[in-house]
Amino acid sequence: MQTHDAKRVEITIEQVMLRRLTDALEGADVTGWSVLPVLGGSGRSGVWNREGQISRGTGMVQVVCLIHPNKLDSLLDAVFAVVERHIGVVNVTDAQVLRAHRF
Amino acid sequence: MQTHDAKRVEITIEQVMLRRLTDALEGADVTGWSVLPVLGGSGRSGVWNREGQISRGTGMVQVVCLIHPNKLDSLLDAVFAVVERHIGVVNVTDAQVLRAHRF
Amino acid sequence: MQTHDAKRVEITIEQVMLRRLTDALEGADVTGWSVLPVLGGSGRSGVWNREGQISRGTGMVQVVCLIHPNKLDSLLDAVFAVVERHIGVVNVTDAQVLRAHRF
Amino acid sequence: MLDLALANLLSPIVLSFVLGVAAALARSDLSVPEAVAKGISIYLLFAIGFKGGASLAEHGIDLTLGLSLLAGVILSFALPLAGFGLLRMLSGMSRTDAAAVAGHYGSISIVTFVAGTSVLADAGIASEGYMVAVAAAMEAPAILSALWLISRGSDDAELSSDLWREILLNGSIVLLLGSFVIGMATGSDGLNRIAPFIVSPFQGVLCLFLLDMGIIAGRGLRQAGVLDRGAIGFGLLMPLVGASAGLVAALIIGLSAGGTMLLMTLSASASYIAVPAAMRVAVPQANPSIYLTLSLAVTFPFNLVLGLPIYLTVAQSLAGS
Amino acid sequence: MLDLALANLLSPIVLSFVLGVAAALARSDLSVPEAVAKGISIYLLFAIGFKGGASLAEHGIDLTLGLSLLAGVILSFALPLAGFGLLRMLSGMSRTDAAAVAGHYGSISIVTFVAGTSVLADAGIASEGYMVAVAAAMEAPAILSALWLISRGSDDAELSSDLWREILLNGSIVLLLGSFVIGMATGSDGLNRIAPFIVSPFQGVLCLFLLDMGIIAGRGLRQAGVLDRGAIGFGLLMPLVGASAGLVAALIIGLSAGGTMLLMTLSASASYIAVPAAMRVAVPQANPSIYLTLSLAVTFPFNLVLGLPIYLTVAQSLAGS
Amino acid sequence: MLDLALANLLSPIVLSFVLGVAAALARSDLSVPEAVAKGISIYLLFAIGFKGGASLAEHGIDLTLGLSLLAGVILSFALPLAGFGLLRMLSGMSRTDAAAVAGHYGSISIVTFVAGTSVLADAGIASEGYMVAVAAAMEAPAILSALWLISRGSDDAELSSDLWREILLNGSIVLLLGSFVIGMATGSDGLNRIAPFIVSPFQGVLCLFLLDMGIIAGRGLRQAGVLDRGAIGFGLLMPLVGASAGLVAALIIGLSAGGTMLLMTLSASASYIAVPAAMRVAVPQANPSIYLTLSLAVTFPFNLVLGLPIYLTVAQSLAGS
Ligand SMILES: Nc1ncnc2c1ncn2[C@@H]1O[C@H](COP(=O)(O)O)[C@@H](O)[C@H]1O
Ligand SMILES: Nc1ncnc2c1ncn2[C@@H]1O[C@H](COP(=O)(O)O)[C@@H](O)[C@H]1O
Ligand SMILES: Nc1ncnc2c1ncn2[C@@H]1O[C@H](COP(=O)(O)O)[C@@H](O)[C@H]1O
Ligand code: NA
Ligand code: NA
Ligand code: NA
Repeated sequence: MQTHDAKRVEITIEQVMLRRLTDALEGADVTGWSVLPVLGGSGRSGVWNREGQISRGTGMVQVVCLIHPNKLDSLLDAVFAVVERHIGVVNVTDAQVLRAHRF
Repeated sequence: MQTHDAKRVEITIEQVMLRRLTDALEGADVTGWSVLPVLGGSGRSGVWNREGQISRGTGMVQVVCLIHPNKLDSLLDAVFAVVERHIGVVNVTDAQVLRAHRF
Repeated sequence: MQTHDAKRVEITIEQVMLRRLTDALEGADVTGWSVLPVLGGSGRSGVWNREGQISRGTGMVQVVCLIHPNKLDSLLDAVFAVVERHIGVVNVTDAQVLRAHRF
Repeated sequence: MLDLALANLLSPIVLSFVLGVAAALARSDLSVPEAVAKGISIYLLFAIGFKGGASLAEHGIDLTLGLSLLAGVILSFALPLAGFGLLRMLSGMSRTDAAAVAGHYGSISIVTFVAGTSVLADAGIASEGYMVAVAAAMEAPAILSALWLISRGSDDAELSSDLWREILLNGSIVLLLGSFVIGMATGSDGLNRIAPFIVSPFQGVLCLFLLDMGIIAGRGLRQAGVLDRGAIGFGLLMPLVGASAGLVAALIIGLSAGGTMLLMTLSASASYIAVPAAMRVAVPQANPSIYLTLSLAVTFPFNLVLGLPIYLTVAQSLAGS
Repeated sequence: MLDLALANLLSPIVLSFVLGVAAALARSDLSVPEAVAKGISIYLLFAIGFKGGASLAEHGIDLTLGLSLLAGVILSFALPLAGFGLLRMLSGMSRTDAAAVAGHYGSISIVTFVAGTSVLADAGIASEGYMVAVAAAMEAPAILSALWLISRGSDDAELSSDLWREILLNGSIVLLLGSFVIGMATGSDGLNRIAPFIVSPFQGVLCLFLLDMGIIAGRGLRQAGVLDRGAIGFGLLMPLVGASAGLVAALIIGLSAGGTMLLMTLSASASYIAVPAAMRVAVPQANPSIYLTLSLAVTFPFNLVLGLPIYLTVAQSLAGS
Repeated sequence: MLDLALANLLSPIVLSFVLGVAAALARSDLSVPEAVAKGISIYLLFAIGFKGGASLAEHGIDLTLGLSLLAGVILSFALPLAGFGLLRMLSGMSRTDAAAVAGHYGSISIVTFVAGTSVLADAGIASEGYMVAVAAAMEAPAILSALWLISRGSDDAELSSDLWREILLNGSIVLLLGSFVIGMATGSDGLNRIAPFIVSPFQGVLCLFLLDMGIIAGRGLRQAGVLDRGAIGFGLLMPLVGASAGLVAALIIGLSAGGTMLLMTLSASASYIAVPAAMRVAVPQANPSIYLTLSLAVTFPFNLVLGLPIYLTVAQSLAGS
């Protein structure tokens, strides 16, 4: 099966910042992404856990974006503007996709 | 620690198509996978969001499959037969696994 | 945007073993990770599905860890000590991260 | 009838729905977790099925039971054909989209039905307990009609035996019919034992459910751009067409006023649980935004706010003794 | 007794369970969200614990309280040994699997207990409020017996202090005992304040819970291939062995008919919350499909449908004044 | 007052909270699923809003309604300034952290308010139905004060129009005010229809919610190391400062004893839903562990266990007829 080069960008970000992130993605002309829930985690700002929480201020989500490699830089610039002052991590891996016209 | 080459295949697919996908995987002799929930996303068919939904027609899930590289082609063929007419995205990354006899 | 080499380690492990795993991670000086829910899956020990479950004995979660490449070996040793006798899969991919000082 | 419409408009149920719509339109982050929404829908299906079965056990099986089921099946088969014709006249959407939409209107919306029973309860009007079974019988036939309409055109629709089983055994039908049978088997004795759970708090739970439905409908309204004017017109007109067909059937069978109102409600309502799922599998090329938005953001609010009091008024003046 | 069995069979609770099993066997997609199932189980534990404590506060502490707790602990320690012997006789499964299974039967299933109290309530029979505490006391000892059985063989089982704490402080025990203490502290006054939540709707909520349990059990039945005939026989016989042991203990202590029935029920039931989790951690080499399937898909249905009326009949004819 | 404090301490509600705290401190795995906790909070907001509105509809709009709203807004604006001063005196935390914390104490905790109404209900004391609206009015102004305090220092805080909308239309406010309006529109008629859902089981549901809050607070206490002694002192002192300010305002306006107690409760309580979310967006450099731990693990338990009976005693002796 024919596959095509792509980048897989995974952004773990505070739930409260999600709308700002997706707005920034749209601003950078990225229109494909998926949001996955995160149950808990640990980082420099300590350990957290979503169980039983009603506060909207706690908790992260993970946004996964598959894009054409030549869009990576503008995407990262857009993402960085949002996460810069906030907690969260961003990683990029090389990937292959089916149906490249979608990205 | 000794690691072994493998492929990590990530399939984002409509929840209604999940059983058909796992049947196809089994048909292609792939017996290891995990299903992760997706909260929402955006693509060519617009933005969606699982919150408050009771409809079984909306929503995607993510299937992650670790396989031996020489099984990749038959897996992709099987997957493609299911997603061909449906919305959804497929990506493959190179990975290393512990305990290779499992894949 | 400047990115830095890192490893993305993804550990699918039984929920009952999660605390033991994160303790082992901390023991190996790894302090950044995120835990994602897994809805169901299939492996050598059969098919499972979290829907409607109240048992704490069933079900897996996925732990994602981004680390500096030179910490990979000690991390894998720590992880292996926990998963050795238990079901679960571990995979590692090469990744690029923003803000490397965090890892 | 104006009185009734106003009373309906000012019921906690309708106002909760309106609150949800308003919150979503104002882009508030108010939302009900998916698991809670599903949990409430399980509660409602169980309660409505059980009460229907218990009422049937108490009042005995009516001669009209079989006729009503038959009428339901026929309506479900036939309404998509009418809907398809109407939609092709009114809107510019593709054959496939039109057929998919039409399928939704032959099938039923269980929440609209529940809201209908609650309007009846408020008005103190009885109805045939087996209308719940009629609701279940009306879910699937419309899907067949839609697929037939689609396969008549150039497009293809896949109806495997697998999908067929999925449709007939979808969770809502199984729960509704199952609890109906349980209610029938345990009768008023069983009902008394669980009435503090399925009877007294029912209306309150329904409020929270309609709050959630309002939020979803409001979110849908924000995407109403996918609908042309003709489609929106269809979403407001088709319920009246359906209700009229249901009325005729009810009069022929000789249902009570309450039963007539419920058959009208079922015929007027559009599915958004069973049919969308079936369409996604069988006709992926049909655009889900169109049928979901029409069914949930146009027709459901119309029925809830205006349709139900209309159907009740008409049923009361034309049916029953 | 046949009457009782039939009445039990036709209770909304048992029928809801049957509906769940049927839906799962027919491969319907009917399912209860995990969060809702967990929420309901929290409700049930809280309600049953609280009511037990409040009843104890009202009726005063009985001389038999201490003896009952002691009996529970002894039964929990001893039953796995009997179970292990029986299982080795009947089935070809490995020592480790057999020991893991046996541990489940020494411990208890709180839903079976809840269903038992609801059968008592229907029959209008009182029971000692502290049986809830006995239930909690019986959860853990069986795990020790199972681990001892395993470590006697070649296999090793790890019982760290960490695991020990996890077992004793697992959520179900803490909630059950905690609400028991709250019920005791606030007495009938406290109970009256929250009775519309924990008393009146209890049976109805239990129906939905058993629907879910039925779905899970039905899914389990579809995998019953992991069990040989002997294992299935064990799953049906062992509850009777446990109930008999519980009966003897109850008669010695002098419990009321209701209390006797509940101690029989506890002894007859098999854990599927606390013990499976402990086994996964301590004995990962034991096959979870075996013990989960036996406990949930064989023994639980047996107890719910046939066991409970049997235990009640026996208890009524042999115990109490 | 000692009597009242003891009665409060032994209420099922407070004991459920204590159980949750104990379970978390003992590292039990007892937990309430997130979806269920959110579902319960939706129920509580809906119920409390609706009942407030219905009570207003019945008793008519009071002259003091407007004054109470005004007082609430002023208190919400002013209390953060007092809190900030106090905190800078008592604790060594940074300006930014101190300002963020202070913002929480100007705003309100709706669960503390709900617990307050339940204490009133137990004591059979009436209160002004519109206090619910005052609660909603007090949510946001404090955020402005906090941001002003921060921007006066070197640090910057971003208050976009977007954030502004988010704060004013956050789910809790919209649901609380929305159901208040629905309650007002449907009056005692509407209330009667859904009372078996929102009135009778209310206290029981509140128990489960406080169990969850206790678990979260207990988890927070385990991380109390982030707080210096001065900060903990602030968390215990500030509620009394707030309550005093609320008392003065209530006496000036002339609220009933019940209303006075509720205004004291609102002023004494610290937000942990709306304000933390706003702070994360606007002031990411402020440490969330500090304000979440103080608000949830120090001030909330203080108010629940000691504060409420104090406020009630004071209100009863100084206010009302
Ligand atoms: N190295 C990492 N790998 C995976 N997830 C991480 C990592 N570091 C941080 N996170 C996630 O991001 C959250 C916030 O991180 P931090 O800003 O470091 O406190 C953590 O609680 C984790 O959920
Ligand atoms: N480029 C992408 N990266 C990640 N997820 C995507 C991407 N494109 C689509 N998706 C996911 O797949 C769903 C359907 O995509 P589409 O078929 O393009 O509408 C979206 O709503 C997303 O959840
Ligand atoms: N090859 C694989 N790819 C992805 N997930 C897997 C794979 N193998 C196992 N898993 C996950 O790990 C669980 C236990 O695997 P196993 O130990 O093989 O039974 C499965 O149920 C899946 O959720
Ligand atoms: Na219809
Ligand atoms: Na037992
Ligand atoms: Na305050």
